[in-house]
Amino acid sequence: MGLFKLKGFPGTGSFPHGIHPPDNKALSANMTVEVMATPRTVTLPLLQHLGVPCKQIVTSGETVSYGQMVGKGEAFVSASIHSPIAGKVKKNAMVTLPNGRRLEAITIQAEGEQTPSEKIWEEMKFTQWPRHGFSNYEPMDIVKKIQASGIVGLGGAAFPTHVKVMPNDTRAIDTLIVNGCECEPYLSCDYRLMIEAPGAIVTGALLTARAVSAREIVICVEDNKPEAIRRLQHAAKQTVVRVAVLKTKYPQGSEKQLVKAVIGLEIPLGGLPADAGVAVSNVQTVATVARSIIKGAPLTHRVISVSGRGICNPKNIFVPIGVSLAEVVDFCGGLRPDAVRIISGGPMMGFAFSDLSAPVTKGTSGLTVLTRDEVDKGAEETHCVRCGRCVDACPMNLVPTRLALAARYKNPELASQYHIRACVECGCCSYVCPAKLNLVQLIREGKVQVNAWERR
Amino acid sequence: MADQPTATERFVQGILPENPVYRQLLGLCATLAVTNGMKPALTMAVCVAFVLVCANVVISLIRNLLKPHLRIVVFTLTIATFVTVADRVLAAYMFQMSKTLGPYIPLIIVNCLIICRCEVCASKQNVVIAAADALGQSIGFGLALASIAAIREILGTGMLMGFRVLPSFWPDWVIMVLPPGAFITLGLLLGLVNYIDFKREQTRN
Amino acid sequence: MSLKNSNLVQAWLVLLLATLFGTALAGIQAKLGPVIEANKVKETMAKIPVLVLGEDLSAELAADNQSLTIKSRVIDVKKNGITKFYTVYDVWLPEGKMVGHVVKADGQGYADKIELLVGLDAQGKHITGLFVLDQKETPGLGAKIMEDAWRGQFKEKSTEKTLSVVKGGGAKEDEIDAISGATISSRSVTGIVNTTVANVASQLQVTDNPASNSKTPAVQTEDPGKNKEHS
Amino acid sequence: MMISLGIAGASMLVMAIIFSYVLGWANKKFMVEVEPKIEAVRDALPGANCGGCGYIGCSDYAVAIVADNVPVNKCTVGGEACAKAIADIMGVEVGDVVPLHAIVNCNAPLSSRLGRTQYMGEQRCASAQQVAGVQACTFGCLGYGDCVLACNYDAIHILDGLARVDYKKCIGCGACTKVCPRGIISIEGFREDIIPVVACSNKDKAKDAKAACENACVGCKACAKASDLFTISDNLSKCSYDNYSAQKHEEAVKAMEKCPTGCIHFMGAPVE
Amino acid sequence: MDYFVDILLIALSASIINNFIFYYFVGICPFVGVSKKVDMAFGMGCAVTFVMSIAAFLSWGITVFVLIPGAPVSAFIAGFFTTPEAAAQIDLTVLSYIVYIFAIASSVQFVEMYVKKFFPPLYRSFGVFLPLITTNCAILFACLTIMSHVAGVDNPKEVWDLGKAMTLALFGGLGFTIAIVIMAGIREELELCDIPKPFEGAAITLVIGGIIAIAFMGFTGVDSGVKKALKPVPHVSQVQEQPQRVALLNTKDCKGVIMP
Amino acid sequence: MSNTNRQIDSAMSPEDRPGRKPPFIHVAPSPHISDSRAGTRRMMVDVILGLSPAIAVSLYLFRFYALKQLIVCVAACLAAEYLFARMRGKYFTLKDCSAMVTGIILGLSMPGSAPWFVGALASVVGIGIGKIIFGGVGMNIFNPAMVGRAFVMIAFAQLMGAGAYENVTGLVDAVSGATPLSALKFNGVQTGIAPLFMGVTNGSVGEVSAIACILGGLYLIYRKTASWQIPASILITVALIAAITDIAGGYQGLFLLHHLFAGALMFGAFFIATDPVTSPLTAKGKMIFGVGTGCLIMVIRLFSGYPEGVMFAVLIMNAMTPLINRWTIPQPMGQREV
Repeated sequence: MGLFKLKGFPGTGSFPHGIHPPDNKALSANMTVEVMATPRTVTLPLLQHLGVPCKQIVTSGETVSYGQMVGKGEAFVSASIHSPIAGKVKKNAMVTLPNGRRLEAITIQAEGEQTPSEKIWEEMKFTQWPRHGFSNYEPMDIVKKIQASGIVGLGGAAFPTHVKVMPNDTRAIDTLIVNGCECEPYLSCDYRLMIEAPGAIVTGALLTARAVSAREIVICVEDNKPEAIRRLQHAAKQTVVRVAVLKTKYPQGSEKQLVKAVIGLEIPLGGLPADAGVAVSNVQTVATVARSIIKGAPLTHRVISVSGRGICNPKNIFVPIGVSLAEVVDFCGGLRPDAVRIISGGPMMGFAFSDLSAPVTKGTSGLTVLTRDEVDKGAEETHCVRCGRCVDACPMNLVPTRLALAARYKNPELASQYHIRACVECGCCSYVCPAKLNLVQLIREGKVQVNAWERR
Repeated sequence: MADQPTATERFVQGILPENPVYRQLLGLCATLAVTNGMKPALTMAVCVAFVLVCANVVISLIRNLLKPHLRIVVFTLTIATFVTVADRVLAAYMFQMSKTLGPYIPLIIVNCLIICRCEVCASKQNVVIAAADALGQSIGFGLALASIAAIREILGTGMLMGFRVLPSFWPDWVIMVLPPGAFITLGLLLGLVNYIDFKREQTRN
Repeated sequence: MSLKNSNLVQAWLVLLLATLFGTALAGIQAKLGPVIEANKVKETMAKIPVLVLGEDLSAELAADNQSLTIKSRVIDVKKNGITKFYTVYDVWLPEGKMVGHVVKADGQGYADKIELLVGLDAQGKHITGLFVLDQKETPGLGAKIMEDAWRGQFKEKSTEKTLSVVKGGGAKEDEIDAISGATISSRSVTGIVNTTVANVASQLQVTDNPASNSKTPAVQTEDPGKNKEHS
Repeated sequence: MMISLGIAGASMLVMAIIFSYVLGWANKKFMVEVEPKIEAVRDALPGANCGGCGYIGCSDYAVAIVADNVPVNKCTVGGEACAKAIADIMGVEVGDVVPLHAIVNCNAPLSSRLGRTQYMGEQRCASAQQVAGVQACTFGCLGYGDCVLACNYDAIHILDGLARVDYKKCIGCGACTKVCPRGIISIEGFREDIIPVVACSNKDKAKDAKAACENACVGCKACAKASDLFTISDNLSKCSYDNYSAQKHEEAVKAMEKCPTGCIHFMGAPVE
Repeated sequence: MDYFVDILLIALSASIINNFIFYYFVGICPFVGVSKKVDMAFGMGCAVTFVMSIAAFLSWGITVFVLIPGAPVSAFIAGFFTTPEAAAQIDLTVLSYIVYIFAIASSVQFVEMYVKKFFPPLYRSFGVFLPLITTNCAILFACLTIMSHVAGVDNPKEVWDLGKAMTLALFGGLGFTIAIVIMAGIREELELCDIPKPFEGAAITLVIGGIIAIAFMGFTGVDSGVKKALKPVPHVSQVQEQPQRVALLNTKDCKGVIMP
Repeated sequence: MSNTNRQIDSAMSPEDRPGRKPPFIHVAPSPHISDSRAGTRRMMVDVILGLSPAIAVSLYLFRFYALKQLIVCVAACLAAEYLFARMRGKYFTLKDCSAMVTGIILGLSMPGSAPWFVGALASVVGIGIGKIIFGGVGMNIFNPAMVGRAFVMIAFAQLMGAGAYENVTGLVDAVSGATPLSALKFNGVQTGIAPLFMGVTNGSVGEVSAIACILGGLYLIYRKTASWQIPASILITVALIAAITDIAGGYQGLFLLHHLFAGALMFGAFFIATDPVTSPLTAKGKMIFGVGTGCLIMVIRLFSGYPEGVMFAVLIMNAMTPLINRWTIPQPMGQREV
């Protein structure tokens, strides 16, 4: 591990432990981003981000235009929602998101003239994104604009971006890391974005850096994406943006691991990257930031990848947020008969779900459909033999088997002794476990137990 | 709460339902240490019985004179006296046995069984009940000791009470008469007793 | 502090019981003490006739209702600055002829201390018998040093030569066959015997006419070692 | 001989004097006040340490009774006899001891639940709760039996994918309530042998609720019209037990008959 | 030097080789009862060690000064009534059990009251174990062991002094602590195991105790080995021995070397 | 919300739709893929493969005696596992091969001359008291094979101890005569290093050849079925202590090599101590475990009455493992800076 030294950066280009799952990105990596037509209805859950739900500001029967704010994030840690289509607001519906959350959602039926999605995508792709002259922008203005555009982290966690880039006097940020690792197997949306719209990414990075007053800007890409690296390097010429090539390893895209790999610092437990003087943002997020600042467009669309052997035509699609996943699947030619598991996100950290009426949300990075062969490969579950493979795999340096058993036998005291809260639920332990234990699920359960135990 | 059990009930309780070894886990030191043969086990049981009965009776007689902070002191004083008596008598009339049992005779003093019965029963009940309780508990203790000793001696030496019971080609499991054998035998027997209980409970429902 | 609340008055029961029990125990000790002492002495003494005379002779003696005269003394041997004490029992026939000595010796065995009685003839030239008083060797292995067959090997060995332990055989004059699987125990016992003989044999003389005799009937008693498993 | 006896007795006496003096002195000097009542109450409690009273264990409850004048009737294991014994010690009146039992507020056997998908993770409710789409109803019983494992009295079982309480064994300790990740088990006082129960927890609107389960409460207010025992809130009917009595039984039966989805039941001792 | 070797051997023997629990079976009740949590077990171990030291101190003093024949105190008192020779013969060892247990019970109770009054946090953490210790065989066993090395020993050189007595107590207590902490560690682990219901609790604890006792048997003879290494016994005459044949399966490879 | 199956139906590709059932969708927690190469059974098979050189050497050297021990132990272990698992109401436990591994290790650690009932009893005790009573595979605190062997070692000291090997009137020449370690301990005889390394000395059937154990052990480490930390730290500790003794005694390195290659050290370090179930979880814990085992082995070899101490040392360290785990809870990433 130590042999690999990242040129020009304090970090080693990698982090201790971790795993190498087969990435299966070839399924969709070479598919150019397609644009999905405006859907008949969109369903916009009021909570698509981490934090407080936003407040609905339109009423049933009201007509809304493209990009109009329909939900306002009033709290600090919250994000507004904008309509991706022009249409009429219908009665609110209840939806169950793939992550299990049951929410109220604004339903909008398309009506009147629409702004075609193709236009938005072309804008992203072909605009001559500015490289210089950002000193005109006040950091606070950028932050306000980001907040007004309802931008959240598009890597999957959906943390409101304006909170992240809010200038902070106590914790100066000197590096902005733009995360283009996309370590999840199957997913390729960020890869496609980096290839097709590197300009937006570089501009977005510069703008975000301006907001947080970071001196250093690093775009991190794993070394299994040479094409993306080339394009980014080309786009970043004559700017302060640098491209760091990291070793391919899962979970390289996790914030803490990424910071460790690039800067060599560890983010304190329970802390934010800002505690290490770093801000981390996804490539798609910064591209959206660029669009929001330069073009004044809110976050209404995003690139997702639909992949896996269970889907007929794996694709990368530019979709309006709020379109139902069933439509997305239909767009990709439907499911194959041997498909058994539909996952929102990648196979390592995504959520399996069964209800395709759920909408695409800001945090949906993709849809992976696995077949029976891929899922049933493992043998039946046996008892943990304490082989310690999960310990070797855990990027957080935890003892997953102990955490899982503590949860299974309801021992929150033991679980907190073993630092259960530090777990990032990346799934490395379950992946390597020879006993096929559902370690991550148990640990998640353990966290609930620990919380209850500490409240007592 | 419920009525206090009578003397007879106390007596019967001690033998099996509240067996000091298997149910209350009392007096384990002696149980483990002297059960490598039937003879020492039975001698031990008799000594314990003697001390328990005498101590229970004496404590019961003076139960109204006890002061709380001096209670334990009086108990131990009484018990220790009778143990010394038993020890001396054994040394005088069964010298070899006394040597075999070694320090485990004086250790009867701190046998939790006795102090527990003094505390639980004798210091609250009249003499008859205390004596009956002591007798019942001693018989229960003796039975437990005998059961463990029988298994250990038979497996360990092929003999019981010095008579060969297993055929001579039996390879003696020396471990059974050594400390580990004691632990394992008692552990397994305890499991067995719990298992039988379990089954009985299940059939009752 | 009023008298009633005084600590001692409160504890009158303890004081009374303590005194009572103390006295009673002393009484019991006064009654049983001698018996116990006798038991202790008897344990050693009962072995002496067999060790010195052999089983047949001592049985004969017992049948005749005759008794040996036994006198004990302590020999201290100084070697390399360390003083070692040996209790030696000199044994005389009823008619006053010295027949031998029994030496009480101890040393480290495999598990714990081993206590031995070594019988020597009157001149201290030959070993007449060996008895293990106390041992805590492994049952089934080292504990076999107590068995007659193994102990018997020491009989008639000369004290001139140092005994050595060999495996399988033990045919030679100065060799002792090891117990299979318990070489250390065998060697410990042999070592103790060797040391004892080396230290004591030279200090034994034939003396007749015992001065003050402690007599013990040469009655064969049951082998006390039988029940001496360690617990 | 006599001297020996004397010395023995004397030395014992001296020793006893020393020790008992020191102990007596220490007893006074180091006296720490312990309320004897606490000990008495603790002895009177059954010692199951089940936590049913809401305290950490029996001794914690004993302290609370003595120190904070907490009602003496909270021990469900010991029941009335225990409450009476404690009341005697404390010199207070026993409050009304209503036997407590667990109620499962869901009545959908596996076949009635719609949108149930095969679930391949850890077979326990708390784990299944984390995964979306195990079944369409996000309120109802998951049926993996966390409550069965939690019950120390063998009083709750999973039958046909639904937790059911054995009222002969249930003592209302509340262990099942604590482990149920969906919080559908409640502990109620049973003033009668059987009481009406709205066996549904689905707070969705009628359409969504119907889509999730055949037996769901749709909040139609039919029961509320039939009896004032029932009130509707959040699209869900709720039964109030505070003024339930045998007289109200008839009303409850009527409400049960009115319910279109059949989610009102009588629970408690078997009716037959 | 020899004295320190003796002390070392006593310490080794008491703590590991002849462990109070695994070899002598004393202190089993707390071993089974208070070994559920490592912290509690450690507290119990400390309490036992502490009380054992106090008890050893008292019992050694009482034995030496009061009980054994010719002990100063009893001889002095008896001196008033009888001749000095007769006084020196007075043997009060029959009182030993009663005196020891008296001393243990009193000191335990005293310590308990003291700690309860003045160190409430300490009392909460380990004071609850103190009453249990009164009936802990390990303490009395330590006293009896000390007595057997003080009273009735033929060779005056082998009579234990206070240092040796305290060593036995301290390291006996240490051995007890080691045993109970190991067991508590294992029992915490057992919470994550699927033990058959009848074996839960005491039964499995005893079986594990048995397995550890087997393992501890591996130490048999370590004390004599150490003794041999540290304290060459001068009076054992050299035993001439024949080198033993080492079995080699292929005789031409036989290169057995006799060690110098 | 509408019926899920209907939704999936509509989402199926048009060509699949007519006459076909919609796909049956599972839900499961993340992650949804797992490493198909790893498996409990595979680990056990690896151990058997790793043991094969030692088995081969034992069969070559001891012929019938090794075969007998292996057959008796494996058969008894499987039977005991089946029986006890049945008693507990579990039926599938034979499939994971763990009982087989226990049987083979037990068989290899027996002296060739031991009668059949010794191996059988060891197997029953090992599986019963060493494993099933704790709940079966993965939950045992002690190495089952060593529990069984230690039990019979104490129970039948004469058939298992040093005596088993030096039975002069013995079966054949191959199994009579002392083992290298007992010869060293009791007679001060050192065996040559080459025969020790190649394994043409006497001893338990599987332990004699150091080279076979090293080969098998390296395979296990390569497969990551055994961690390298344990054997490495055991061997280094033993070598260090032996070296100190060596220098003190002036044996010119022979003593050190003798201790490394003689007895069950290699076998124990690679196959017994590395049992994942009974050794600590973390790398640091494994190091501590190995150092402890090494120290205990040397203490027992040098001072106690037993010539060999691997078995006892491993058992004692097994007992310590929960404590070691407790002491070596790793600091999670990010903890250190705070």
